[in-house]
Amino acid sequence: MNKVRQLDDVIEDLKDGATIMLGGFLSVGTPLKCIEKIVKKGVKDLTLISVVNTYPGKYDLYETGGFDLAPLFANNQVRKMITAHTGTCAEAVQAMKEGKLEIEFFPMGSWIEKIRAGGAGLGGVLTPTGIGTLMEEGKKVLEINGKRYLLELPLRAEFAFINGYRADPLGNIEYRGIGLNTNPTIAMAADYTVAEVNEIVGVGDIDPLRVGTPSVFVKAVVQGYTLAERQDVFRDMWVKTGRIKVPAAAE
Amino acid sequence: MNKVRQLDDVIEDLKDGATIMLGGFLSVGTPLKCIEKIVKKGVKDLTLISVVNTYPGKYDLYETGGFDLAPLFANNQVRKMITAHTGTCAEAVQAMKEGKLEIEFFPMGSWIEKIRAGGAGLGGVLTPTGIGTLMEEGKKVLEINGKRYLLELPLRAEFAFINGYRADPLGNIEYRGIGLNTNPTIAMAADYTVAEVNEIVGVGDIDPLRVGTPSVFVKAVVQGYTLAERQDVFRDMWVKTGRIKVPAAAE
Amino acid sequence: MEAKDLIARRAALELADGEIVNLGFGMPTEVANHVPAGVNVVLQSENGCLMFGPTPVLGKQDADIGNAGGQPITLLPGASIFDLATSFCIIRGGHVDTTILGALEVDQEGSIANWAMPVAPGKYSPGMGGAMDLVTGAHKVVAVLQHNDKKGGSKVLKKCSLPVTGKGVLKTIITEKAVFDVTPQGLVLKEIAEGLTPETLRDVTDADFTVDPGLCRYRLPN
Amino acid sequence: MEAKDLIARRAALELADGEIVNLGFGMPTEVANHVPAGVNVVLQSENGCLMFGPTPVLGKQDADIGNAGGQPITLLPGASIFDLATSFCIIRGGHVDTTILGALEVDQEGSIANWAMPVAPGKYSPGMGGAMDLVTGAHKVVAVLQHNDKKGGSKVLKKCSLPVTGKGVLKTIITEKAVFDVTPQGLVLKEIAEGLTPETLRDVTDADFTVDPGLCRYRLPN
Repeated sequence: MNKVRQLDDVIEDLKDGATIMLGGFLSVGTPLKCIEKIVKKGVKDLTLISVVNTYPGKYDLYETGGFDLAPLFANNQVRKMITAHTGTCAEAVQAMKEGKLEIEFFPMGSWIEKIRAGGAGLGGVLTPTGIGTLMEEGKKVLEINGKRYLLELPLRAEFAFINGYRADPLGNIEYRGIGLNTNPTIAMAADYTVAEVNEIVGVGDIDPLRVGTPSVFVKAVVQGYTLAERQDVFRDMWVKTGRIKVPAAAE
Repeated sequence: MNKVRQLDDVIEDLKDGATIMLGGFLSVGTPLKCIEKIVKKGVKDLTLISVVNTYPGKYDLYETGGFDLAPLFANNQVRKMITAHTGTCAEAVQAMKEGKLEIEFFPMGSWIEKIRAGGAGLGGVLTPTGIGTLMEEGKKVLEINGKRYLLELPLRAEFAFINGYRADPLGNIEYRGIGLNTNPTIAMAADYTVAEVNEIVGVGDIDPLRVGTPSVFVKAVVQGYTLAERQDVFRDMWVKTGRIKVPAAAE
Repeated sequence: MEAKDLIARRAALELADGEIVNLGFGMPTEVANHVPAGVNVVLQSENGCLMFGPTPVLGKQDADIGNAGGQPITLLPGASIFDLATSFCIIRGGHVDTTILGALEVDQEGSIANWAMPVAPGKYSPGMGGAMDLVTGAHKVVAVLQHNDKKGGSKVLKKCSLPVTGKGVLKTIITEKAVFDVTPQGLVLKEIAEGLTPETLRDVTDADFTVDPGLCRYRLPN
Repeated sequence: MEAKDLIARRAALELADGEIVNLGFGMPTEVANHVPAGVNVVLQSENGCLMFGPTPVLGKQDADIGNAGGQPITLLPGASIFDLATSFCIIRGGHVDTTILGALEVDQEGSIANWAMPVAPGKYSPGMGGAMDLVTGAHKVVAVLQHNDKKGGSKVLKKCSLPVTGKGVLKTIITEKAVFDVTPQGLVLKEIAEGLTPETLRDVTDADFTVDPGLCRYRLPN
């Protein structure tokens, strides 16, 4: 079974109104090519599930302008976002104000457990996080041995777009560095999981213990930026957004 | 902070009536040296939490006789076991019959989620597994969107004994092969987690992404069999218990 | 051919190319040896791997590579290793296509009993291992068992007498005498062994069943 | 010295050798630069690592090594990387010793508000990120904030006016004017800045507080 597909073909299947999950955390471990194509296709009314919003800094990577998640909001493609944080995206905050965008917040640890539960076939998890806060609203509270917990229900999506380092054609995914973050959990919780990777290698080239997401969770493998290209993008982005100082002698 | 300790000193702290978790699955990934010392110390009335019982075959590794978990039952050291399967241990089944041993069964997927919840600070998880069976007895059943789930509560222990491949003195643990199994989950869910490893290496010698259990979960690192010694034990054990055929020419 | 061998061979026909498959211990383990050519399935071992291969020859075993029965195994190219929690995310999460499980009893409601034999009042052995999760999560659950016990009693029952592993979870029941589909209307006899008729089968079967219009001879792989 | 700088320096004294520490963004991030010599703490970044080090110099950055603020970071020897689910097992599971969090408001019941500013009726930004889990799971929660807003209003309140991140979760409150312990009996003033007395502090503080018998001058690391 060869799961390698052309990204254009995959995005063709994505329709207005879809619920999608995106792996990554402020662009680290984020499937940038997938997002670029979703932006270019212009699909609307998305429910977007991402742990945080866009990278906090202006950078122009996509030909549409912008970087990371920001263009999805600039283009009004998102109707609802399910996240732990949206403050990095001025476009999203503006859309909230105008009533064009609904944001549903979950504490980060609850957010990831909801998705894990969705992938794991669990009916929900009980968490002490959020007790005594607005998070209690509309949720079941259970008391166990005198301690109160919120019931957080599972979360799934039609599509998950994850980012990895290497993939084989069977769909085994190896991760790299802190790019791991939300990707292995999200990979489990969608009807159709698409893995964007730096490199597609042969079956057997990934050490079984280095497989972070087993093939069973992945439906399509697409070629993303090569590692060298991705390093160039991030170097340029971090320098231009002031995150890495260029030594005076080099300016 | 140097967490490397002598195994004898660690086991000194283990008292009658303790609740302990053991990593591993039918001897693969099992902390054999730790068990040997627990057997020799003869500590009694243990509550033992292990995903399954002993390796299904007679083999004499410990000087006390026996292999894997069997001697703990042969010596009547266990008062209660919390597991998914005990059929491999004739000594345990006999002790059950005689009323000396209580066994609490959980489906394997629920067993591991209970321990994960214990380590993760969750109040419990809802699982469809066991609905319509004896597993419902004494448990809360919740109906969510028309589907029934069992509430499984968290499980923790005073001591966890896990098995790894390599450790650094900070307590970072790298696993090897399918020896992974229950170890990383168990490592999170005890007050005092002891990691038995094949090799103790320097700080920085383990690739950060190869760390299967971060140092934060581990209190003590002890030297187990070296990898070469462990390979010899398993080769001998699998041959003597008939799991690997010795070619006719070699007999 | 022995009953167990017949059953393992017949069960192999339940597997389709590309499926993720979890085989229980005993007879189900044998099924892997009879999968027809051209059908490639991905085998899961619930202790933490996908795509395992045959038992290694002496010298190729590894102390850290064993299956959920404590046996040394090999890993095929494309294999993956994961912890037990992830393994049961695969199972409970609905990512296993087919599981084949041995049974002590099955019944016409599609229930299966395979974990609890009484050893003392209210006490059972051996335990369910991963079976309760498998019957909950796998898309297709196939039970394999000998049709009758040593005294001739039917193990295909109106209602399981032992504690069940799962209620109404079976899709297919395979014995050496027959293959039944489990439907909302009850058991439907799909295949029958040489030398038996639906009538003579009823004599050795406690469960009620109807006969499929397309009833055929017990099939075996070539 | 600027208020923010004072606060970051004072907060560094809250960290003990060997602790697992999670620092929030803004002022708390600065705390790492002021940890006294001989105190070695293990820093967690909640997006998935332990033992990270300083920002890399140009050429040493890596596209896959960033912190929860999107900044490039380095990893120290002994670092570990894990997925977000594991990262919050560490946090919620009680494995973080101390967290230092910026606050919009704190109150005398030990509550902290730092996630929700109204952008429209019933709508808030920026979101709690990992803060609600941190205040739930960390053994010691320290809030850092400027004592007063730009108009001089107290941010150390009788009762938070904004939606809280956690109710009664604070152990210590550090402003540029004072350090309070949160006790079951309310706030206890432990340290006070140069030029202030408990009486003049009350003039700029909405919250009630008692004065510790051992009240001392606002401390800073050497």
